[in-house]
Formats: sequence, C-alpha cells, structure tokens
Amino acid sequence: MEPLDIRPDLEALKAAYPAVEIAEAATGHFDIRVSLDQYLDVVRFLKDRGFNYPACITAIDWKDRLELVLQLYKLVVGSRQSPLVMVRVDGLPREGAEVPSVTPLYPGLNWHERETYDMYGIRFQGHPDLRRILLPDNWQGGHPLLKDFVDKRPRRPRLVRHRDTIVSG
Amino acid sequence: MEQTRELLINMGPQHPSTHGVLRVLLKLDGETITWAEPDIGYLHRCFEKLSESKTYPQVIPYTDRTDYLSAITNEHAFCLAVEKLMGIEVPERAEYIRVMMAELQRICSHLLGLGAMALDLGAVTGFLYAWRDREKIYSLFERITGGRMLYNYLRIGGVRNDLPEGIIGTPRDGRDKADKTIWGFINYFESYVLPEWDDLLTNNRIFQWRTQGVAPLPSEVAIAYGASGPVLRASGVKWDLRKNVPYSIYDRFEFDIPVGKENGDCFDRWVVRVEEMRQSARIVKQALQWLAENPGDYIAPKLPRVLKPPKGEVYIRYEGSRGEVGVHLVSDGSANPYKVKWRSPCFTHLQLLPVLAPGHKLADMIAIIGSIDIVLGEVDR
Amino acid sequence: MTAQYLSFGVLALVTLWSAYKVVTARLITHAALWMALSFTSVSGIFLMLQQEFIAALQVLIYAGAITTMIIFAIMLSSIREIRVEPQQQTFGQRIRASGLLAVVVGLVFAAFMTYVYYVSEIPKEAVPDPGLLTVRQVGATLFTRFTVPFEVASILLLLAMIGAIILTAKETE
Amino acid sequence: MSLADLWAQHWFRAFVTGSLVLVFALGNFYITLWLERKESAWIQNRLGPMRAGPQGLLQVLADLFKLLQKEDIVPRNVDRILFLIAPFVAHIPALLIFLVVPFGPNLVVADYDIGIIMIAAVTSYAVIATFIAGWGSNNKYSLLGAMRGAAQMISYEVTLVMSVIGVAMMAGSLKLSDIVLAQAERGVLGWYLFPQFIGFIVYLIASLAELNRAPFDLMEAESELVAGYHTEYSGFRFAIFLLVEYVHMIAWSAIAATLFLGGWVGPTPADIPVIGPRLFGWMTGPVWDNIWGFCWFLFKTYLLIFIVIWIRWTFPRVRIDQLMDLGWKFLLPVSLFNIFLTGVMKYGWNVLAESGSPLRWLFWLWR
Amino acid sequence: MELPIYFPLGLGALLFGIGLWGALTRTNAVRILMFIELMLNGVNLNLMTFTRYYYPENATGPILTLFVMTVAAAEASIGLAIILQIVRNRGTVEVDKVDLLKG
Repeated sequence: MEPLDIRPDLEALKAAYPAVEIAEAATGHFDIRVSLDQYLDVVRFLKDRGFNYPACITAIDWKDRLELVLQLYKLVVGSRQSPLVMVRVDGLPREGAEVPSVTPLYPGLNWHERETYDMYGIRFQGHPDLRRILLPDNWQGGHPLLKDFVDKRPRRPRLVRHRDTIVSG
Repeated sequence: MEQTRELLINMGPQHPSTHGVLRVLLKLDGETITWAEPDIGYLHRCFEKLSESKTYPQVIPYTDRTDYLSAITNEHAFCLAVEKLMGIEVPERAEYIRVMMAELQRICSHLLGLGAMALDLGAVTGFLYAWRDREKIYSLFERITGGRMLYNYLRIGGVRNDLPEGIIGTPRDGRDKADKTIWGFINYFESYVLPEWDDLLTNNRIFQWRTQGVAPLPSEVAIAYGASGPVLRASGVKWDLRKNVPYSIYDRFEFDIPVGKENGDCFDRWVVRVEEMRQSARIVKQALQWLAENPGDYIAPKLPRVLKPPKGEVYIRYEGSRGEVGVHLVSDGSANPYKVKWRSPCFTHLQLLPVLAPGHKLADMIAIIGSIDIVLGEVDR
Repeated sequence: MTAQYLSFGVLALVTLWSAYKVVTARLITHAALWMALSFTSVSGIFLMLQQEFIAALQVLIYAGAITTMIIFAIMLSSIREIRVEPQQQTFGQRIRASGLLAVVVGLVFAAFMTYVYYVSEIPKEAVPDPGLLTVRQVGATLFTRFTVPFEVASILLLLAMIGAIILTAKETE
Repeated sequence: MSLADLWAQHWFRAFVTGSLVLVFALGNFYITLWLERKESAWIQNRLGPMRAGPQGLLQVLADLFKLLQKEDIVPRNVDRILFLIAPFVAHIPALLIFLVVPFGPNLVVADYDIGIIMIAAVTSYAVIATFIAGWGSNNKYSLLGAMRGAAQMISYEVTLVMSVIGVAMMAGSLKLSDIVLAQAERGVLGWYLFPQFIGFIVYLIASLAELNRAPFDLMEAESELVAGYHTEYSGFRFAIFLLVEYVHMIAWSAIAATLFLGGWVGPTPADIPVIGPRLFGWMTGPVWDNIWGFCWFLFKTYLLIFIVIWIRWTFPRVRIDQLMDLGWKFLLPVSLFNIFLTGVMKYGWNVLAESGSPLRWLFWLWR
Repeated sequence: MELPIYFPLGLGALLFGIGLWGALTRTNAVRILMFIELMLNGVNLNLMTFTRYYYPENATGPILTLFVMTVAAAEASIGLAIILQIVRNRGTVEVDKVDLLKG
C-alpha cells in the first residue's frame, strides 16, 4: 500500500499545457487552474494519465463570477493517499455560462452536471440530457444556489400573528 | 400484426418498495423492462443553500438529515472537513468514540438496507429480524446521545458528551445484555445474528434464484459511473476509503475489505454488505478494548464560541455506509460556510439504474433498487 | 320416483338454457362461461346415470381444460373485438330464421333415432337396477381389450400438443 | 316420521352432512386464520394479536366484522353478474373437496370410488372462478392478474394430480377411505409418507402454487403492479375471497393428511399395550373410534397447515418465469418418475414374493 | 331407472341440435369450436344413456366416452391453434371474412 505520487503526472500536464497553473492546497489536494477553452483537453489529458474516478463537479459563486470545479482522483487498488485533483475554470459569467460537458469521458458525472445546471445555471454543451434534476420541471424561480437568489414565489399569508403571542425576553 | 405495444408505467413515488419517494419511469415490453429513468427531487430540502446561512456548528444537525439512516457517519464527515480546514487536533478518546459510533451506525444502516431488500423480495421475517437488532443499537445510542435516529452528537473537535457509565460492559456480556452494553450487543451480534442472516436468507435457495445473475455490474462500468462503497466492492474493486485514503484513526484498526467477484450482481452486493457488518463489529471490538484500557474524560478541546475558519477550501472523502461521501467546504473567513457541497453516493448510484435495469423483469427491478440500497434523503439532499 | 324426474328436469333445463345462451350470448366470454355451465349440468346427468367416473372426467376435461383453453384463446385472439360484437343488421333475422332450422334438425334427428331404436333388436325393457360399474372394471378393460386404441389415443394427444405448439410458438424464441 | 326413517331419506342425509361439512370448514377457517397470525408472530418473535380475547382469539372475529361492515362497493361499469357471483364460484372447489375426505372411520359425506379424480375435477373450477373474478372486475390490470393466476393454477394442477397417483397405485384404489384403510394395516411406519416421500414433497410444493400462497403468491406481491384479481372487491365480497383462500388451504392439507399421513388412523389410548385395555377399555366402540379418528385427522391436518404457514413466512417470492420453469421442467418430471418408481417397486415386491428371496426386503417399503 | 329412456336421449338430441344450429349461424371461429364441443357432449350423453339402460355392466361405454373426450380435447387444442394463426395472419376471427379461396 505505497502512497501514490501524482507529481510526475502534474509535471507532464504542465509540460503539455504551459498556460495551466498547478498549486498544492494546504488541505492536501491539488488545484489546477485552467482557462475555459483548454478545459476539455486538460480533462482528457488527465483521464489518459489514469485519473479514472470522477468524484464530483460543482460550481462556486464568487458574487461577481462563477467558478467551475471538477474533482477527480486515481482509483488504484491497493494504493494509499491517492490525492485529489481539482480542475478549476474561473471567470465564468453569472448568466448563460457555456462549458463543454465531460459526461462522454466520465458517465458518472452525468447527474452532477445536471445538478450544477439546476443550481447555478451553467449550461453544459454535449450533455446527453441537460434538464433540471432536483427542482420540479416547471420551476421558473431561477437557480437557487446563486448568492443573489431571491425566492419570488408568493408569500402565503401567515394565519396567526406570531409577534403578539410570545412575550420575548 | 398486432404487436404488444410497450407499456409505459411509473413506479412510485408512493411505491412500497422504492425506499422512499423515488419515482422510476419504466417502459415494459410484456414483462421485460426496455427503458428505465429515475425521477428524483421529491425530498429536496436545499441542504446546501440552508447551510450557507448557518454557522459551522449549526450545520451539524442538517448533516444528520441527509442520509438519515447513518447519521453519525455524516456528522463525522462534516466534522473531519471543518477540523482539517481549521487544523484542530481531536483528542484521542474522542476519536475512538467517534470510530466506534460510526461503525455501530454502519451495522445499523446495513441491517436496514438488507432488511428492506429482503422485504421487497417477499421475506417479511428477514425484515422484522433486522428491525429487532436495530432496536438494540438504537437503545444503546439513546443512552449515549439521547436520540435514537438523528443524534447531533459529534462536535467540531470532539464529541458532545462522554460515554455514560457502564455502557461499554465487559467482553463476557452475552445476549441478555445485548441492549444494555456495547460488548453485549457485539457478542450477541457476532454469535447469533450474523449466522442467522446467512441461514435465513443468504443460503436460501429462492433468495439466490431471485438475486444471482441479476443486474451484473462490471468493474470498469462501476468506476466510470462513480460507484463507491458496497456497490463498487461487489464488482470486484478492492477500494475502501478507510484503508485507501485513511482519515481519523482508521489506520490503527486492522480489518479486511470484503470484495465480490468480477461482474458483481445483486447477490454479491448482498454478501458484501453482510460481510462488512462482520468487519465493522471487529473494529468496534478493538475500539472498545482501547476505551476500556484508558479511561479519561478529555473529549473536546476548548474552542472559541464562534468558529471562524481561515479562508480556503477543503474536500474530504469519507467511507459512508452507502459509499463515498464527499464534503467540499469553501470558507471566506466568516462564521458561515461560503459553500458546502455534499457529494452523495446514493445520488451517484441512482445513475446506474438506466444501465442495470433494461433486459430484466419487473420483479428484478425491485431486487436491483434494494441491492444498490439508496436513501432518498441523501439523493435529494 | 318423482325425485328422478325432478332432478332430471332441472338438469335438462339448465343444460338446454345454457346451450341456448352459448348461441345467443352477445359477448364471447359470456358464451364460454355458459358453455362451462352446460358441461357441468351434463356431468350432473351422468351422475344421475350412476356413471361417476365419466361425470368426474367430464368436469375435469370439459369444464376444466377445454373451457380454460377456449378462454385463453379468446384472450389471445380477439382482444380488440371482445368488447363489441360486430352487430350486422341481418343478425337478428338470421337467428330467428335459423331457430326454425334448429327445431327441424332436432326433429329429424329424433325421428331417425326412434327409427333406429325400433328396428334394432336391442332388448326393449330397461334392465333392473344393475350392479354399479366400478372404476376398477373400467380400468381393467381399458388396459386389456382396448390397449391399442389407448396407445393410439395417447399418440393422438401427443400429435395435438406438438401441432399446437408449432402453430402458436412465436418466432422470438 | 321418526328420526331413523328421516335419516334414511337421501335428501335429509345430504342436507345434514353438507351443513356439517360447512360448519367444519368455517370453524377451521376461523382457527387457521388465528393460527396464521399467531405463528407468523412467533416466527418473527413478536406477540401477535393479544388484546381481543384471550391470546387474541377474538381478533379474527373483529377482522370479519370489520370486513362485513365495510361498504360493498360494486364499481359502475363492471360486468355485474360475473362480479357478484365470482366469490361464490370460487367457493365450489374449496367446499366440494370436503365431500370426499374421510374425517373418521365412517364419517364420510359421499365416498365416491373415484375419490382422487373427483378432487382433481373439482379443483379445475378454481381456474374458472379466477377468470370470472378477473374478467368481472373489468379493469385491465386485474384481468392480467387473473390470467397470470389461471396460468399458474393450470400448470400446477397437472403436477398435483400426478404426484397423488403414486398413492393410488400403492393403495390399489382411488377411494380415499380404502387408501386410509390400506395405511391402517401398514402401521405407523407404513404411512404413505415414507414410500411416497417424493410424491409428498411435490404435492406440497404444487399445492402451495395452486393456492397462490407462500413463495408463489405472485398476485398479491406488492412488487408486482397488478394487485391480483380481487383488486376491485371490498367488504363482504373480499371477506369471502379471504374465506375461500383459507378453506382451500384446509382442504388441501386435509387431503395431504388423508393420502400421506393416514387420515384418521392413529393409536387410541385403548391400544396402549399393557394398561390400555384395562384403564381405557371403556373408550372403545364405534362411536369412540369415530371421535379418536376425527381427533387424529384434525391433528394431522393442523400439522400440515402449520408447515404451510411456516413456509410462507420464511421464503421470499419466486419470479413468474422461475415459477413456470419449476412447475413444468422440474416438478412434473419428478412426479412422473415417482409414479414409475412406485410401479417398479410394487411389481418387484410382488414378483419376489413368490420366489421368497431375501432381496425382497429391499422393496419392503413399497409392499 | 324409472326414467324412460327417451328422456336423456331427447336431451342428447336437442343438445346436438343446438350445437349444430349455433355452428351454422354464428361466424366467430372460437364460438364455432364451442358448438362442436356441445355436439360432442350430446353424443356422449346418448352413449352413456344406452350404456346405463341396456348394458350397465359392460365397460366399453365409459371407455368409448373416454376416447370421445380425448379426441374432443385434442381437436379443441388444434382448432384453437389454427384460429390463433388465422388471427395472426388475417387479423380477424370472423369465419366469413377468411375467404382466401374465393379467387
């Protein structure tokens, strides 16, 4: 059970794609900052280098821009400490972001991409069946996990006036 | 000539054997399924949006509610993530208590998963036996944490309260003390319950008819679809995060990882889970020995009332009872987590249904759903 | 004495009424069920004639096997038109006209039977209550004097089964 | 009109014995339903009904009243007559079987000398009753369920009759009372259970499938979307279907007890070698024979009912295609082999009887 | 048997008559098969009546009826198989519509 070292793979990636920034985070995973157009090639490159296990794909809303995060790692039977790699695409516009889908490469991310679309509104080109997964199909309220999301559904009138009954201390 | 036109039916969301509010759209040609599509979202409680407006300790009760059948493992995952983010050192006694509770919870959740699958296949007695043993674990948990199913027992940095007096008991406790002391339960569990499971169901001819050869899952497809936990191991991939990506103090325990054959089918997923319960019992025994040898009461470090972890991100992978639970925390230095992403194994396993179901009979669909053992709380979050 | 007339009268009435209903029942499934009823009452008459073995066989073969087979055939064959029987306009007249035909045929047949009955030298008066024919005797003669017809009948059944399977097996297998 | 010559009247005797059989069936239905609840509770280590009456004995009464007072909904565009008569047609086979079963030495309603064929003939009505129920309730799903149930019943009816022929060959007659008498001579070890063990096992499995019970209850399985042919029934009519299922179960257990376990044959207290005649001598005589016979018959029937219920609560459900494979490809050949085996063994015993060679004891079991 | 013989004989004849009448008038093939069974039933009934009234101890009567029943069962199964084929090919089970030989 020898610890798995993925540094050579990252050097090879750096050699292949110089524009990529690779950094090791304090909490033990590797961040790979990628630009939008190189994203799919980098993921394909990593897959060929043996990163076969799709952990999950999600997005982070930094209030002015969206950042897509794809987590992969090498599932090598008998290995220890197989570190996680986060492929990050920053600077996506908050509405109408278009990102190539990785479902053809990793079928396991099919629903994760649909959930990210459902929650953040990032459209994935090439996804076999991109529609909302958790929210009802006829949901018009926008994408809930965005920081500026306001629930526009009509407020039901509150039947009992809450304030008067309880004498709050 | 008049073809038997395909029957489109939907199973659920109030179907008795879909383990909660899952709706599966099925196209049937006569008796065989030609197309299956799960439809989820009926139990979506926006866990991730909620936790963005809560402080770190306040999020812990929410994590219980995701996979409500193994609450301790979820709490454990979240606490590990925060501790890694803030670099908190957890006292050793708390670590042992956490591991013991997590493994007991794994036994309990497997019992229910196996019992529910047995019930769907018609073995009502198997289901009730699972219920009986779960009650014993619940009475233990009630004495330790106060709750029976959702505990809010773990705290960031340790546990809320120490184990009550005399709950560990002595290794000689037998069946009579099964719900009084943990040793009593473990001895009762290993000597009486596990052999009974094998006789009642695993070696039952009709059970084997219904499950063997149903929905085989090759290991490459399992890995490509992100399967994890018992489903992945049943397909012959020896991958257990407690061993391969050790967290907490799991590297101090020795236990082995049950693995199914290459094309693991429903029966292998069943056998792997039964075997895993045996391994969890072994871990609990080792934890109990350590807890008995060094009593103490230091269970949680002094932490400021309002936790403000440094800016940064963490993604930890935890071996939940149903698979790999991923917690991705992003913190901006404030008291509230900026983003919490809960990578749920059941959510990922449900993607296997459209791959596994076609070609099988309608009755097999029940066995398939039972064998991948999904909990809708975790699927919909 | 009257018990026999009474029971025969009831059974005969049930048989004829259900046979008539088989002809005139609008839905074909009803016809099948009426047929089962007529088989049952015929088996009742066999019981009256103290032939239990044949009565039981009648129920077993006719009311059990053949009716079920016909029901399955109805289900498989004309699912669409089960509900609505094609009501040709002339259907009504045809039935009424042919009702006459039934009576004529019945009379001709009965006349022919009575002629055969008188001309043949069968002993005219009924034999007093004879010893009952036990199944053992029937079995014994079946396998001694009638072994060849018995084997031929079994081959016939085999052929029927094979024929039915070949004709109806779908090509999918 | 004294009772004696009244009894001589055929119709009066038929009426009395018929009603006695009906009382026997309903009484045993009550006890079997209670036994099913208690036994399943015992197997699943819970208590079962305890509140209604001592040990829950009145619970079944409570169930029946609950079902009786429920509104008997007859859906609108249902095939009215068929829908209404279906439960009662389903009753015919269940009750007619008791006609032939010997409860005691001379406690038989009508002892036909074609006993077993009569049972086979009567059970073919169950198929028609299922179809009537399924077709009557006029909904696609219950029709599908009915056809599936009918198919299952037919394929297992053949096996059922074949498995019983072995017993008829051993006893040399189809009359059930002859079969019981034959077993009486052979003593306890001589019951047909031992030589006909294959037949007994095949009979048990086939009768479970015929009853749509235990591992073969495809129709009520919640995993199947079709809830069986009695989906549209409610209230009283549904109670009748429940009654039919249990009376059928009792009937099949009674037949099994008669054919394989020697119906009313059993040692009575008077037969105890030394003290028997002196101490219990007064208990002999025709009336007492009937009473002891009936007790032994009940004991054996309930032993088999116990086994049937036990099987139901331990085995999971079988899939429809496995069910058909088991029926046609395994049970039928096995029962045919059993017939062949019995024939050879009996012939061997008779042939060697003349030559008197010790080899004969090899066939002793089939003597 | 006080019942005069021509009572069951008459019933058999009438049963046969109804079977014949139905077979001639109805057009649904499955129903025609039913009438054939009815006719065979009539025949059986007559056979049994003669056995019971004149030759009760002679076992040939029941055996002949047994053979009639066997033939009836075989004929019914083959008939239904053929009907299913007709339905599969022609789409209808109405006898008067299946007139391929009209040329």
